Amino acid sequence: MKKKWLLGILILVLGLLLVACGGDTASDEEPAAEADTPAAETTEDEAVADSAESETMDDETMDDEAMMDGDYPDIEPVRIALVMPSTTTDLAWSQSMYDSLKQLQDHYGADNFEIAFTENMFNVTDAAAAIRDYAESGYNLVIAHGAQYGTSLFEIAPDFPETSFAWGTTTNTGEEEGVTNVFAYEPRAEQGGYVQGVLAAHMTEAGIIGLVGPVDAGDAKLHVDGFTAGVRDTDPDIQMNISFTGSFGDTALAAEAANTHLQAGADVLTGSSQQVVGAIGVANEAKVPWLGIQADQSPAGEDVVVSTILYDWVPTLLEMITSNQAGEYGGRVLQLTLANHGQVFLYDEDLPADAVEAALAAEQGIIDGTIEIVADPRN
Amino acid sequence: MNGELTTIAIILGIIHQGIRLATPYLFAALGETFSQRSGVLNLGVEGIMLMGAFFSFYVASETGNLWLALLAAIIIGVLMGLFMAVVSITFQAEQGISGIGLYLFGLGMSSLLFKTMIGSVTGITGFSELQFCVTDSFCLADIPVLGEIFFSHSILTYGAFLLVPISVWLLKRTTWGLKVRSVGQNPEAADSVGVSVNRARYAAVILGSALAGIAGASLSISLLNVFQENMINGIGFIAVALVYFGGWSPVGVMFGALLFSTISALQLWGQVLGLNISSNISVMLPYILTIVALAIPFRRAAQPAALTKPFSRGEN
Amino acid sequence: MSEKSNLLPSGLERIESLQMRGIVKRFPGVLASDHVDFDVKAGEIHALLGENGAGKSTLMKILYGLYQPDEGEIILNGRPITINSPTDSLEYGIGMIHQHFMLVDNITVAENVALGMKSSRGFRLDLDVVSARIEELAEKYGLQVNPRAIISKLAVGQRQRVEIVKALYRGAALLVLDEPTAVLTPQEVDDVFVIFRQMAADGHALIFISHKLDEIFALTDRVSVLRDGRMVGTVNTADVTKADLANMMVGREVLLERVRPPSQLGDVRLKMDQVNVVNDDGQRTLKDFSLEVHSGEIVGVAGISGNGQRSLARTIAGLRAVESGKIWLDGRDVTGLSPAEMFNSGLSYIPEERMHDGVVKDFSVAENMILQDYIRAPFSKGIFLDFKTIEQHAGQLISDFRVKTPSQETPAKNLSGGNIQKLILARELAREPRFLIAAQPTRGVDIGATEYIHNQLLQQRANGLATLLISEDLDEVKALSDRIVVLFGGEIMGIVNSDEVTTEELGLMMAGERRMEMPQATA
Amino acid sequence: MNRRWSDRLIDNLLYPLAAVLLAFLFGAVILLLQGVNPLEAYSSMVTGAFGSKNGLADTLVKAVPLMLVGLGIAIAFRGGVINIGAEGQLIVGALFTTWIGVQLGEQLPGAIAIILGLVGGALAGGVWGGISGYLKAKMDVNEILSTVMLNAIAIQIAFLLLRGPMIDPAELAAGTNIPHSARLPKTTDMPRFTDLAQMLGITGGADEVGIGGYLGEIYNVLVQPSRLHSGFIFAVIMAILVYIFLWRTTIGYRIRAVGLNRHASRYAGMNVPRTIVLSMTLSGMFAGLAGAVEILGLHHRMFEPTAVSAGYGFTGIVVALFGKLHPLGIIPSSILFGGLLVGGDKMQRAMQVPQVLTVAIVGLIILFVVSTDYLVRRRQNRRLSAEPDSLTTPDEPASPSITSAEVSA
Repeated sequence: MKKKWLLGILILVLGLLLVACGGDTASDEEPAAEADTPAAETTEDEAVADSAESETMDDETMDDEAMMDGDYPDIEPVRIALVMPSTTTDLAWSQSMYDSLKQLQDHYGADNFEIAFTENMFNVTDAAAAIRDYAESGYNLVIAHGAQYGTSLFEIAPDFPETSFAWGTTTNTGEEEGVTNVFAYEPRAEQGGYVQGVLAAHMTEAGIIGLVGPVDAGDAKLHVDGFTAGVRDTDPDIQMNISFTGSFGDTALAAEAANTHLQAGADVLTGSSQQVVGAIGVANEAKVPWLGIQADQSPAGEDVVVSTILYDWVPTLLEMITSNQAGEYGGRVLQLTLANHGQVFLYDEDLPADAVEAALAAEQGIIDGTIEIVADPRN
Repeated sequence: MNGELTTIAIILGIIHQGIRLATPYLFAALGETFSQRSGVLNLGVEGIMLMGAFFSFYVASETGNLWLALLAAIIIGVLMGLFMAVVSITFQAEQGISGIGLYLFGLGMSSLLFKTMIGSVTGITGFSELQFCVTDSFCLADIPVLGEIFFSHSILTYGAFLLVPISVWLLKRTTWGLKVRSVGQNPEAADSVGVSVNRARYAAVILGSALAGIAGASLSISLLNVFQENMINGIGFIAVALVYFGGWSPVGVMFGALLFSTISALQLWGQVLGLNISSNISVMLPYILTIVALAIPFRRAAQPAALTKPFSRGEN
Repeated sequence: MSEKSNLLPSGLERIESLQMRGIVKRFPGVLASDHVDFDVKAGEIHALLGENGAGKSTLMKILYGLYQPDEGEIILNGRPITINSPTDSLEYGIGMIHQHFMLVDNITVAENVALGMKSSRGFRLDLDVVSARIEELAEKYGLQVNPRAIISKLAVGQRQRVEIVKALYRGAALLVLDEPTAVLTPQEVDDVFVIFRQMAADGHALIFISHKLDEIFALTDRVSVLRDGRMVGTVNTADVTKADLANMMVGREVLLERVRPPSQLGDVRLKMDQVNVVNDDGQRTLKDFSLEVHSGEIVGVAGISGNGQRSLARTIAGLRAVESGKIWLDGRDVTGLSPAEMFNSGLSYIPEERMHDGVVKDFSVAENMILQDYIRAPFSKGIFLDFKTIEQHAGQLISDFRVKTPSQETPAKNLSGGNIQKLILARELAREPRFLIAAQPTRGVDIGATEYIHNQLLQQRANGLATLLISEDLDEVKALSDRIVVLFGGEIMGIVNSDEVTTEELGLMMAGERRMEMPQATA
Repeated sequence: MNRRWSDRLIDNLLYPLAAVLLAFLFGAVILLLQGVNPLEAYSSMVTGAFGSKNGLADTLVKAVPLMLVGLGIAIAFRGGVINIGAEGQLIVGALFTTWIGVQLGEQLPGAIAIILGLVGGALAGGVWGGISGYLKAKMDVNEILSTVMLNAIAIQIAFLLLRGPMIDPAELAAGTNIPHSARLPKTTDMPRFTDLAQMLGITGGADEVGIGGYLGEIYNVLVQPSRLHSGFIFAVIMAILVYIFLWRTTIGYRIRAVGLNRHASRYAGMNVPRTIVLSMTLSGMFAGLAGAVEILGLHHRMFEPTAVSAGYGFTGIVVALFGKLHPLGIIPSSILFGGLLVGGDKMQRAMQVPQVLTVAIVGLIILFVVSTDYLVRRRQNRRLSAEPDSLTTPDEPASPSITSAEVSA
């Protein structure tokens, strides 16, 4: 009898848990309908809206964007699969790619532009299975959105010569190994970083800038290199405090790192990777401006995210798609630069005008090639 | 080096941060203390914290009411605790393993719910730092040195530290605490005087889990004000170790929590000050420290004798 | 004894009568209580007598609410009651003092007493109130108890007093005493008997569980005898003799003197010289212990439980370190050897806690038969076990020692206590030891198995085995041993020839009141 | 009394299956709430894991580390210790194997380098597990805690090495510094099934041989190119060896005896602390071996440690429990859970159901499986009551709980 009672409790617990999530989903009915068309869409819209806002600030940027928008080439129907280490909602690396895909889908329509994605493929074995599966299911372009997928990719690609594969951050298309259908892509994060550095140097009054990085590698490293150079070239007296948390996902530690920077006197903060949501939260609390990178991070701190280098993968993706449809399945290295609009700046209206001007000048300088980014060696 | 950053400022910063960071450790570890004192090793704290963090964040972002959010964390903590209790007390499952199961369940469920119910990472306004303003112009937080260290934390941080004497009182001075201590030490003896061993353990595990829920909430609606998948990142496991570290006493646990949080703060400051310590080493440090502490012999005496041992009367 | 008042001195309502009727309790594979009737009245001390396994504890655990009976009823003051848990029994005024103390040892006396009780301050503990009441009770019954002492710091006798105070505090009008004297010295026994008598005089009802006939005669008014789960009968203590009770308990004439044929003493097998042993708590458990055991001789070790017997056996077996002194086996210095080395040197050891130390319960009978020798030929070749030999060996022993088991694959836990003991005996004797320690070889074993084990020990003696027999059963020690070593507080009170010593003399020595030395065995 | 086969079936199969079913039922409700048809989702899971050549191959690929880790966990369990540290042991094993492969792979013939790598991985994992064993045996440190701590330490050590001395020189040259090692020389790749088939002279696919349908898929797994590598055969052989080790050797006998009753083992002259260290070391060795095989057979380089261990240390616990801690039971159990993980990913791709649902389900399976142990024990007791022949004495003093002080004495 006692056991029945306990069994009852067990069922009750499960039931409650279910009700807990079920009830919420139910109450969420209308937005939950987008479970199929994930919620990130709203973020996307905001991002677009946001950029539209900032564009009013600067005609040049607006012109470029506008030109871009009208520049969608005609393409054959295409099916694209994305395998990513993080999630479509990480406010960083993975989300930036996903957002760009969604943008293209919105333009071409779901019938002509099919997207499939797999999240949380931290484990390379699983990712490899997913990549192979997508290729077998006839996707035209399979994007392995992480440097760790390279080894697997070069094993799989030769089995599907008519399918294009892409991976980054890298410049290795596997040519040496005789692979011909792999694109490599690489955001030149130091460019955006440099511009942000210039911006930050103009914004700081205390003369101290705090940077929260994940690990000193890859994209994040380039960003730090560029940022530091930008600050230094603007005002060598400004102190850069850099801390790496040692992981991409340790939100709590990132938040504390931001706190530390604040206590150490920093009045402008920046950082990269999905963990920075914690740090943005701290910035939000302290009302200290935050400079974002990769995806639009304003949802994590509406008021303080004053500028973002948005990774806009649209040009890169279009490049790959058209190339694929022209029968060239890979072998090219594609870079996201300021010049090719792979990196787009979003500026908040409230930013001091001189800072924005200096930043825009830096942008132009990099595009023109008049500014050469020289990274200081860091110990 | 900027001249404004004095040594004192650094030390103050480290202490202030150490106190702040101790909050989740304290809630979770004090909760686990109750559980272990009653003889149940709840290794699922991490999973409960994740669920607590998620639910409080969700409620906060939906209603904007932080107290309701905290309540949500407590409720989900109680439910998870009940689940753990049924499995490990009634069904007498191996506690180390059922805890891992609970952790994975919490990890999976919190991520799943986050994906389906929130979808993207957003910020909320969480519990803000209390200022203790005496007048409009003067707040205790403005007191130099002391104010910065002691009077500028969120209410949950104060709650965590207030929980230390409360825990001592509950364990030492109440009939319930006496029952909890006894069933963890000698359940047969407690049973023989009419104490329901399982009921006392259920209560301790559920209370502990509710506190773990609050610990999760302290991250998502007070310290960080965001939710992210797997955001607890091992704090729950350290909290379990802290109980051993603190010799099963709330005060010991508090010092352990402070030690750990201060090490984290030190590491962050080390980087800011340009001291080149690898973050990997400093992240490792608390774990190594725990193992060393566990190996110190005098602590063993304090271990509840019936820890991890399910109780049955020999019947059935 | 005031018959009029319905109240005890402590203000409790007394239990005029309590009856248990037709109690049946089944356990996996055994009928522990078989339609037992039992009753007790206010003001009496009623003994419950029986061998180990006769069902005494089961019956009392049912009364105390720890077990639920499968059939039967309990009637209190004429009203049928159900007792589902200790809480219920306490409510009815039934208390119990367990054989193993039920005390939480890292908290204070007062906390132990307060545990499970309602506090006068609700949720808050009222230890000061409890302490005052404890002192009051202690004074009333002449018990010396410090409410603030931590249990782990108290001596055994003091812990017993705490148990009594605990029961009184809880208002036990009826008190079950489960072998309360097993761990006490004779003086302590006398002291608690005074307390028990006073309690009875005050109107408490007491149930006294024991298998010590002397104590039953010294203390009780009536005796009920249990055997194999059945009630043999209830008699007035004054109306019977020890022999009567013994017969009731065992079910047939008990041979008080087993025929022990003379045997040939051989050379010295075991020699211990000035051995001192300290246990984990830092207490000295053996003091200057010296002894020689010869081939063809059984030396018995007598003493009240906890006086160094366990330490003696474990020290010889290498399980406990020797602090000073030397041990020789067959003339070879074996001091400080590991258990494995001792087994290799010709030692066999029947441990006192058979389920705990003697067998691996989940191993099959065959696997248990090679517990020490699995690593040696013929049971292993290289690192591999030789199953053919192991099976043959097990089969041989099962038939030789009449171990009742469905098969040799059966897990040991499915065997009865007696058969497990036979299994251990078989294993130990089949090793052809030079020297055997037999610790409590017949404790909790039925009469048939006891007899079998005794005969085996005597036969091995005739074959020249040197045996150290450790037993709390004086009759057994006297019947089997050639010489008897009496231990008290880890010290030898004397080594006597068993045929020349009386039980009274042994008793005095066991109580530490007398030393005797008789000539060593003559070869 | 020999338990009847039907009882065994119920105890060993029915209860665990019921536990799994219950967990999936929970998952089904969640799926329903998300508007996904659970039948469709689960069928995509099953076909994804077992329906095709690639699915099958991936399932078996995943079964390899699960099987090896599960074997290690079973050994620890049999020895009376609980190893929650397989994650860390696997990482340490993978690290050391990588180091061996990168350093010596060029100089040595492939086969020897592979063997060295396997041995090295096992040794490293063994040392990592042995630490916990030693701490438990000599210092009475709870092994559950120390293994959890050592997991975290192993992850940090891996990062430290992968960002420092073991980083791929190409990464340094490119300035991207991604923390992964250089690729091991190709000669150290454990042969894939298709390579083995070619060695045996079998080249044709199922179509050519004329095997159709599902059997054809199975045939193709064996001969056609896939990621399935010889580590699977290795793991199965290991399972058989562990079975022989535990039940046919003296050391196995000792480990089981100590695991079941430390007191009796000590009484019988066994060195209990040493056996505990041994059980934990062996357990760690198998986790380390899993790491080694993952590197040599699959990844061919070391990268993010948690991506290499991928939760196998935890899932391995379920695998071991589900296999009833029996080496031969662990073979099907690991394939089943390999399929669950692969199918879970497939379900994500097919139905866009977050893959984390699988994590939650695995957690529930653990909770339910450990709970059924109690029901099994109760059933067995009840059966005993019904069999009056097998007598036990109820008045036997309850055996005091094992105090570790006595173990270390």
